[in-house]
Amino acid sequence: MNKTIPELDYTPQMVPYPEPTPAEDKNRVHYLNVSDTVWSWLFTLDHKRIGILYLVSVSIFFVFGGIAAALVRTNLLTPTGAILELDQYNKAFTAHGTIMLFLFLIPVIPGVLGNFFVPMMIGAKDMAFPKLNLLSWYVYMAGAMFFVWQLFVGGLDTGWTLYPPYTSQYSHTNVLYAGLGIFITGFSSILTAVNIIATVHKMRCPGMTWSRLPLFVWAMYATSLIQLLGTPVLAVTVLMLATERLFGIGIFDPTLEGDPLLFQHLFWFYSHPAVYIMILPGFGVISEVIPCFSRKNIFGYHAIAWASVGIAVVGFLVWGHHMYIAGQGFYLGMVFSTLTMLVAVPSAIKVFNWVATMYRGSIHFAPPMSFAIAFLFLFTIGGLTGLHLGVLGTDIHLHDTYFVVAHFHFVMVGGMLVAWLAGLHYYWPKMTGRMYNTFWANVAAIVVCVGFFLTFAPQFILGYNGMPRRYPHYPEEFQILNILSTAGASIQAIGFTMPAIYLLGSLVFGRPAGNNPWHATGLEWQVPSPPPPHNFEQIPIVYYPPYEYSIPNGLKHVVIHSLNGNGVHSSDITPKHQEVTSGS
Amino acid sequence: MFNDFQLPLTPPRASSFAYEYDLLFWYISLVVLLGGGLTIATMIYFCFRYAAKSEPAQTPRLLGSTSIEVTWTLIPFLFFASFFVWGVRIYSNKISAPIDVPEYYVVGKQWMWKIQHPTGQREINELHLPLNRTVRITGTSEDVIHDFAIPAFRSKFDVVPGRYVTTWYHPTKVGKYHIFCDQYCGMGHSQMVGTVIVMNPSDYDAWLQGLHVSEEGKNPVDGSASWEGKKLFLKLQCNACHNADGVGRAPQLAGIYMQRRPLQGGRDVLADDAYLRESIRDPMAKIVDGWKPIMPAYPRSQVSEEELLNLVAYIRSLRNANDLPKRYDRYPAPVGAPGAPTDEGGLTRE
Amino acid sequence: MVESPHHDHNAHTGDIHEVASVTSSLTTFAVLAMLAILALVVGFSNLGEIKVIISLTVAATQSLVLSLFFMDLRRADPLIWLVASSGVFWVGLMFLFIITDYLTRHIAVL
Amino acid sequence: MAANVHDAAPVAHHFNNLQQQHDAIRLGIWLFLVTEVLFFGGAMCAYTAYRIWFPKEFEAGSAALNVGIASVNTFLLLASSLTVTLAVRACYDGQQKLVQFWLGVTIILGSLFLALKAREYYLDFEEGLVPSRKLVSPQQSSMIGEGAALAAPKYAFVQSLERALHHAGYPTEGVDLFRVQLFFMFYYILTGLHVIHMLVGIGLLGWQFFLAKFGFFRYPARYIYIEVLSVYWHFVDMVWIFLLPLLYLAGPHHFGQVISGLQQAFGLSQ
Repeated sequence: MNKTIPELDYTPQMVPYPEPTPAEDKNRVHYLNVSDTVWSWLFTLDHKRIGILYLVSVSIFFVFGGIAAALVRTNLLTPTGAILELDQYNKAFTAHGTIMLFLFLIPVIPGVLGNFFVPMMIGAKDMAFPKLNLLSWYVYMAGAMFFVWQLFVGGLDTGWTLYPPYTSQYSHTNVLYAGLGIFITGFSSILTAVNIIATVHKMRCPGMTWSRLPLFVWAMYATSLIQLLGTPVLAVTVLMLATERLFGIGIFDPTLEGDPLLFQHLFWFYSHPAVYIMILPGFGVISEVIPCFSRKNIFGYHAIAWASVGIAVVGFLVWGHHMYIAGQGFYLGMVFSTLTMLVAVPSAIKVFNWVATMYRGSIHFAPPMSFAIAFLFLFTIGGLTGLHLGVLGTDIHLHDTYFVVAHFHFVMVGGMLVAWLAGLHYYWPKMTGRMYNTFWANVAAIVVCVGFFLTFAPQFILGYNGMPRRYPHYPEEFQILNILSTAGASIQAIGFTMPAIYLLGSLVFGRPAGNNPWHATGLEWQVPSPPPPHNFEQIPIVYYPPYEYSIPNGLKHVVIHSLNGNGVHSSDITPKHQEVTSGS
Repeated sequence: MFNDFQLPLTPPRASSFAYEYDLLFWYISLVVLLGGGLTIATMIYFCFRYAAKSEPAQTPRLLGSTSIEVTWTLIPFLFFASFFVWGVRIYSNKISAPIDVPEYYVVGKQWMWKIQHPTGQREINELHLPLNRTVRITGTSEDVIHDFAIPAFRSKFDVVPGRYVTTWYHPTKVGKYHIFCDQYCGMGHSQMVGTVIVMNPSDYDAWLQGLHVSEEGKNPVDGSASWEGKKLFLKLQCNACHNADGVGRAPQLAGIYMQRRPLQGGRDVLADDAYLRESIRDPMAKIVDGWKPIMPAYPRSQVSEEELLNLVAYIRSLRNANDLPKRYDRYPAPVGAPGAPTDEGGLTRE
Repeated sequence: MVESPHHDHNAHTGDIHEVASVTSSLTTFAVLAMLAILALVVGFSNLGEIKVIISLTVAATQSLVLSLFFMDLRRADPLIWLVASSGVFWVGLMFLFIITDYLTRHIAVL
Repeated sequence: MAANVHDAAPVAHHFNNLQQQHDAIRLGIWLFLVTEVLFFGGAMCAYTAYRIWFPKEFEAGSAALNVGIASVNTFLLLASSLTVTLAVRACYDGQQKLVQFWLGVTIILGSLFLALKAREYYLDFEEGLVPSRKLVSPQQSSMIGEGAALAAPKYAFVQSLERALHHAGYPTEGVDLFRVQLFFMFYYILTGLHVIHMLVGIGLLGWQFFLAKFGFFRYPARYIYIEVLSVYWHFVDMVWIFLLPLLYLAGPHHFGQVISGLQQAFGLSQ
């Protein structure tokens, strides 16, 4: 396949920012030490600081969700519930569900890495609407306060899916607080989406064409499309549910011949694309990490880019597979089943392309790469078990059993969370300028992967045996597998606390990481480690596709050249355009 | 061969649908294990084969090739399409319940299953079924959405309040199997469990008569649904208009079940369960041609879901006009009550 | 209406963004008012079943006119066209799937 | 802030030139409008689903609404769209006073719309057309006919709806009056959301009216902010354009009702 891309003459015309000497680095102004008053942090307009604000708040809520998960798992040690009463268990798993989804999985990568790195990757000085970006963090925190508040005033026992008529007439827990929390956090994700789309469209630096965009930016763009088009429908659905609950009479009310299934339709119209909101940023991070540590160009750049957008679009047409046995018509069930089979294909393409990228590469097992390998292993299992639930026939038995729980944890935790850890370990040196202990990071990756597999693999068997979801008491014969799963959960808990220790430790003891510790391409690695307040002194010009790792003497330089010619070197560079036939 | 092959840690296969289901389930699992295993194996092989040597190796600049992309798009999709086709066949087989088989009613109520046999026996959280006889299950719910799930039969259906859902079983193995509620319904969600007891037909018939004591103290109660329905028909004075005398104020309900009823405004409708239920709950919705809309509605506060099932069963059991009670039949007053039933009315004369 | 006086553009680069003239806005308003009257007239007539379809098409044309002329979609760059039409397309998707369920739910079996 | 409003740098530090900044803002508002389209679209999809199932109940519900106020409101909102476009045009022509004038007129028209809407809500509340499960105690309801079996308990809503439909001359047999409350749930949710969006719009108009007093909207530097608000205002008008046929014109109406509706609104009716 002949593609005319500029043949790159790698003779070094331009040395990027000189590696700062330690003395010089000490008093260099960067975004962290430009001012350290609380006011400057809470009212910052710098996209990097907002990313750090998100990182702190998202990690706190991850701990909240983790505690709820620990409660659930320890309660399931014995068939009659080890520590919790029936309703306490319901509140625990609902807290785990809502907090993990709305406060951690949806905002984590768009909020932290998206805010921090999308502008830097496309050579912009900041997001398109900085004030809107700060507002999105405050709106997120306001929504999160409602979630935390309802935890302390009695919790919510409806599950994160809030199905009426139970939520509208029979539940006595604070559905309204949780509904308001969902409404407001949804608004925050809309604001982030508007910001990212406007930035990617309008603020790319010269030369950054769409086919030279890093794949992380493609994934963030696709995620923002889903957030933009899906979240409002959840907002109006939660609003209708709240009116029904407030006035005691309403739209989804069977006594009025209303149809509870209508709520499920409108709810899943957002909530299935929401699971793609959660996983696509993970794909973006993996598409950055694997080429860097296999020292090789990404395989099938356009395939991966268009697969992201494909998932975003087709992701909106498949929500009916949550309702095959809920009373949805058979005809529509068939339509949704076909489209679910279609949407499974782009994810498969991505995984194949990542594995193909590793072919004949030179793979360094740095921590981000070990997390990425754990991601490939776990996400492949998670993605493929989704087929059992997408097919009409097999969903009859498996719906609402632990098979579903195992499937979405394999994809959410094995996929998204492991990809988030990969991203965190990949960009930590750039965000903080400190290098963490790579040995312990690799150990953490192994512990997380093993602990996770031990927790959720037995749940596939439990699910096939028909153990239903959300059961505090279960028949005795399922006890052994549940004990195994709880054991895995405790290993996983250790695995997740390890990064907290050595990453925070690196802030104090870590050695300076320098501009480009992983020798990666991409504009974000061409600036000093804690990046200067305005990212680039001059707006860079991009000449090369994003992942140029396969070049003769190991990549040291991507050309930085200023617009008005007074960059580090003034020579004018025009890459020679030659016909290149890409190897098969 | 496949029928009695039972892997460890897998649920028992106790119905004909379970065998079909397991064929598809293991076909998908096989393809998934092969495909996923292959991908993961190649990845692990690459990790070892291409681990970085000390000096930075020269890696080939492979940007991708559409021919490979097309192949690993089509192959997965073809497999997925085969899953879809087989899945549709099984699903359509599962939801098409045969008509002329004994019908069991299941009513989900917050945190218990109320089950009623065609011959009237009622059970809570237990279902006795005869071996190798196809049965039809119609379910509804009184409050929130529940889900009647029997893993051993690989079957499950959501019972939504305000609507009937029907499916069928064909038990093939004697034994006790779990019933679960698979749709979250509140605090007692995990207490809504029960057992399906599949018995030999002879034991089952004995059990119906109350002779076969499967456990101590378990006897059939009350008469059949239609008998209950007739008592209610009288209590609510339905026979004031629908009666054998044919006084002309309301249609005689005999033999209307599964007939096409002409409605005002030209359309006609099949008088199935849903139509009967709707005409009782909300008679204004569909008015039969030639009759005045004077029938009052009987909302849930007056006629519970269960009583409604009995009324519908009674209407279905009417074959000819004189099955209907007379114009002045009264609900039999309890024994010894003042004004004992007059000689020409009351059930006792039957 | 007198032609607008010379604008005090400062010598900034190319924000040459013309805006609809007063006369064209008045004509757009007149068209919209006529369509509104048409919608009301159709609403008050007793055409029965198709009344819904007609009044919705009138509403659709009104919103088209409003977005093309008042919201200046006419002169907006193709990206804005894409954004606007994708919004409408996605609502169409939602309607298509949800309403199909309400039309085909009773076709029990193949 | 007001003092040096003229010389504040129009181009933010992270944009290269004014064109890029304005294009980004225009793209931002249109992206926000997409979320609003889907927001109202979700509610209207639920409305359509139920209208397909219960067409007669929805027509009965619509027949009980005051169509007079609705038609006047439609023209008020169309006029306010015109005036906000004229405000944009005035800003383009650089006449600051005219900008302020047209913004003022738009605010007045919007407030008139809200006043009429509030009046309509008051009338509905007075007539008891609010969905509720309140039961009317037996003595209040008319004597139950002889011989008819135990009649269903009378709901307050059903009673007031019968009165309203009788007044509107709409035949009520063959319609489950209790289920018409579904229509009224949608009526209150859709128009309520629209009113909230109107309030936000009028608030922003008021803020820009205040800014226009200081000649804030110099063309081309700050022209974009008034154009962005006009686009939002037109969207709110577009939502009403769809609400009119869905809610008010669903049921059979005749022109006389417009007059009687308006008389009732202004308290002239008997």
